[in-house]
Amino acid sequence: MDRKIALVACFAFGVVMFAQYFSAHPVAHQVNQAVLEYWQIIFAFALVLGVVGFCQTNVTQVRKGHDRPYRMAALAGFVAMPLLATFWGIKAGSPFLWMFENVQAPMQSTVFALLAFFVASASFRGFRARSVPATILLASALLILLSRTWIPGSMSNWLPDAADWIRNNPSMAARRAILIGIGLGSLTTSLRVIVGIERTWLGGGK
Amino acid sequence: MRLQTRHWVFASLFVLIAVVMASGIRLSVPVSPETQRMYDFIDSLPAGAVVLLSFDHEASSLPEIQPITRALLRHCFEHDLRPVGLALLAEGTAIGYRLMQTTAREYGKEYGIDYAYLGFKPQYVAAILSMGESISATFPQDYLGRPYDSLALLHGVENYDDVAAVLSIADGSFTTHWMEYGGRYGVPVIAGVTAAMVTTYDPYLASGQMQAMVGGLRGAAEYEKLLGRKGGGGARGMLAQSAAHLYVILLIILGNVAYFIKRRRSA
Amino acid sequence: MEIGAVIAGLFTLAILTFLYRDNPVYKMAESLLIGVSIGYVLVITWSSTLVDLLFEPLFAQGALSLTLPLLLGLMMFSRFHHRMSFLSRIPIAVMIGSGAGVAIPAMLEQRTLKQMSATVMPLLTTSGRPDPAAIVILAGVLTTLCYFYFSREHKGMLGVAAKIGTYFLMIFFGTTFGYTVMSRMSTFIGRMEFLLTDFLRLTG
Amino acid sequence: MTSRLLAAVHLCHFIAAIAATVSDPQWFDTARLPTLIAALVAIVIVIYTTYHGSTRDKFTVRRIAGLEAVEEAIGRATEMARPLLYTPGWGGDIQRPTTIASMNILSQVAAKTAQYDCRLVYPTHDPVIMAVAQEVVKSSYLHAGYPDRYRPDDIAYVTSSQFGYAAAVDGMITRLKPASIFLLGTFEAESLILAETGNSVGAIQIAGTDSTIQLAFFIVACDYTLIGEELFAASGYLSGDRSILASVRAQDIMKVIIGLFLIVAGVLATIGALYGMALSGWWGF
Repeated sequence: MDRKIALVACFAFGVVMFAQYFSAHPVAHQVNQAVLEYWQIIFAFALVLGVVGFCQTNVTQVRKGHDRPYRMAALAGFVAMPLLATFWGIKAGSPFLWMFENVQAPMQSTVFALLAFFVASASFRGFRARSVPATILLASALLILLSRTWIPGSMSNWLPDAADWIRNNPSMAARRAILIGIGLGSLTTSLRVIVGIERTWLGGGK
Repeated sequence: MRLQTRHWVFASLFVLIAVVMASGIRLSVPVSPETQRMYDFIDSLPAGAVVLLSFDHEASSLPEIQPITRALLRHCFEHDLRPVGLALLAEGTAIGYRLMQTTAREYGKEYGIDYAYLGFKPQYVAAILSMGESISATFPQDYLGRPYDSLALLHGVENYDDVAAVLSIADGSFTTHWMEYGGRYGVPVIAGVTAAMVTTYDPYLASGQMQAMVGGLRGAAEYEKLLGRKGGGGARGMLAQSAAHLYVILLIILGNVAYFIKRRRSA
Repeated sequence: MEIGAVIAGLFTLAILTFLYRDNPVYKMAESLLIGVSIGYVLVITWSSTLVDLLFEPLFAQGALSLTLPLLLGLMMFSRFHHRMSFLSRIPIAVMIGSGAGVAIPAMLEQRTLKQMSATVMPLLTTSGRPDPAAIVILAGVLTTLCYFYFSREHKGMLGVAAKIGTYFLMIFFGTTFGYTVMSRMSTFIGRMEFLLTDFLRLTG
Repeated sequence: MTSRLLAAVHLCHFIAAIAATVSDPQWFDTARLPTLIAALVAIVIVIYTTYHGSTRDKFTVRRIAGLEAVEEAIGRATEMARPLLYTPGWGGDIQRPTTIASMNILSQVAAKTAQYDCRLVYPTHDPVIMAVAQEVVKSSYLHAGYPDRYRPDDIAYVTSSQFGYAAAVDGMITRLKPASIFLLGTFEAESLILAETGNSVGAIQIAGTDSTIQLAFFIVACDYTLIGEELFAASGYLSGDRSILASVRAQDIMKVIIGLFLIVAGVLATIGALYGMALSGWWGF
């Protein structure tokens, strides 16, 4: 029974949102706006769910003595932010934003910067001219890199042109076909979801 | 732990970049047609037009995003456009506000009259679609907590019809959402993106779904050149960038040499 | 030196130690990052969604229509109770169903139709000469679509076309890789600039 | 059978709703007509392949390399007594069709890990995805006959921040040393961090995404990669579910139509340009 209610809700909201796309009527727009707000609100409640799970896991681990200092650091960071926000607000210049700018942001930037190293190791390890396709992959990557490298002299004129041509023609064609394919895959998946053929998300069961 | 090949790969990259950057040499770059197209597009907008500036990135890509945004904002202010900022990713919020504030100060622009900042809205698809219906309903208040209607430049700005363009500053695929979901309202989309995202957006640029794009540190350096400015973040990193490219090329070649030697030995 | 820059610098270095191996310093930084970032998202979502979109209009302005999303949201909490947890399927159904409804026309129009029409170009120039770019694009799109044809094994004509499609895909992956290397290096260079200029004050 | 009938009734309602919208000129935005027609054509094709008996039953999917490795990856984790890590990436939310496709594959993988008693770890950045994944995995374990092997704590929300998530999953990979890693869903820049770290612990990695630029990294760094649409076909391939296979078939039919469209329009555009005839324009959407 509960599955049926969920399936009906899924179907009804699916049809409404599909139909409103094709309408310019103010009511359609209002419906659209309302449903989109529902998403945001439901997400916010779900976030509480996720956060409670996070706290439970960490508190349990602290009690058991697993990785205690690390678990406590995670909990401390988590508790600090809402506290700072409650007492001093979240506008420019607040301690909350200071934490964001000097603790969270630099660490995230650095995790991101790790990518440079991983790009280097992946280039060393993964780019082998094993087969024709692999060689094509390698050649086009090398061409693009060279074309965007500062090289004095005549090379610097035709290389970027060749690279741009590759990028704007064969490369773009492949991406276009990937996009078309993904569009079709998304379309049929969504359709199956709306009419209730696809119900894995409900926890399986036919 | 024994040092592995990848540790050497990592260490060499670190040393190389540190040395090149410490040398302090700056390179000048030729302007690509793409960057020129963005410059011309912004130049073609009438003075006073409102441009929505969406900070669709996280704090992590700041090194690349900041020079691009600075250059584009400078052009907007020089040209008397009125940028209105917002963020679709929570982390872009504070960064966007600070970038707009500091750049506006350079030109003596005033908050609420020459520029404004609406703040962050989660659930990006919802936010984009919802602004197509009503921006004031989506953002009843600006970032600083003032009512939408109290800001002079937002008077008469109801939805995308009253906006000259959406400039999406992105380090990921968020600009796609602007085109895919904002596209239905017919608002022109332009973008400042990290170099990694350039090929992703090429088809959109070619199909006209996106009007113009500036990509990467290199794009920023070119834009700075068009604005006649020196010493922005763009030009500074160009030599290090080239060195890094040559390093990766070298790694690919070395990797292949090692591979073929090994294959010959085993054969 | 500004305290913020020192702290930011130390955390930057702590994360970089991961390149050598997993270690207590990285683990500590990682844990703190996870905690702080959850706290940040929670605060921002609270203020920009729950307060702005729900509590303010519902309780302060009496927008009763918002009781429905409030109920839907509260249903998510039924997951805390084993026997009531089926209720959480309803808000999830609303999100998945409406998401699918939005996705069908949006994906179809923007990903498929727009990309199709952009591919249609005259294959010859006005002087009657073949236009290499237009031909390459058409051939690329068609052969790559052949690669994505699942109903038949890739043999015979289809096999040849799909193989050419693979080559186009590889060109795309190579190009993308090249551009992404640029981007990733820029990020690292930016981080180095911070370390050298703001943290260590070696360059100016 | 009942569910199929019910689905058919749903479909009829769906089409009736569309017809009602279109019939009222006030309500219909004519600029959207081409998209509506295309959507209707697509819907009809899906209905045909789903409900037309012989089309449905005869159809098989071509070999997809990455998918043949799924069983091997799970077996390897079991043999080595190490966990299996599955993540849908940072880029998606539950409304995204890719996430749904990934859930489908997750349910297949979970059924096998339940059977082999192999630990399945699923970190995610989205609390709604977490809730759905818990349902999916729980029911897979239940259907496989091992409800007691299900560990809800392993299907966890880590954080919504992109690189917070990347750091957390990286930490998990280095500490748990999973034998196999599945990266299936929508990924952004975190893709290579995860794939390279996975490689450094010697995991066998199966990736698949609709994020085109991340594909380049997965191709270079992972053992098997599902490219774009292959991810959508994968769930049908793994489960052998007729209804999913039918929609894969529908996608193929649409691809043939698109191919023909491109060729015909291309020829007409060429003739139009050469002889200055007004043949062009009708293909602009």
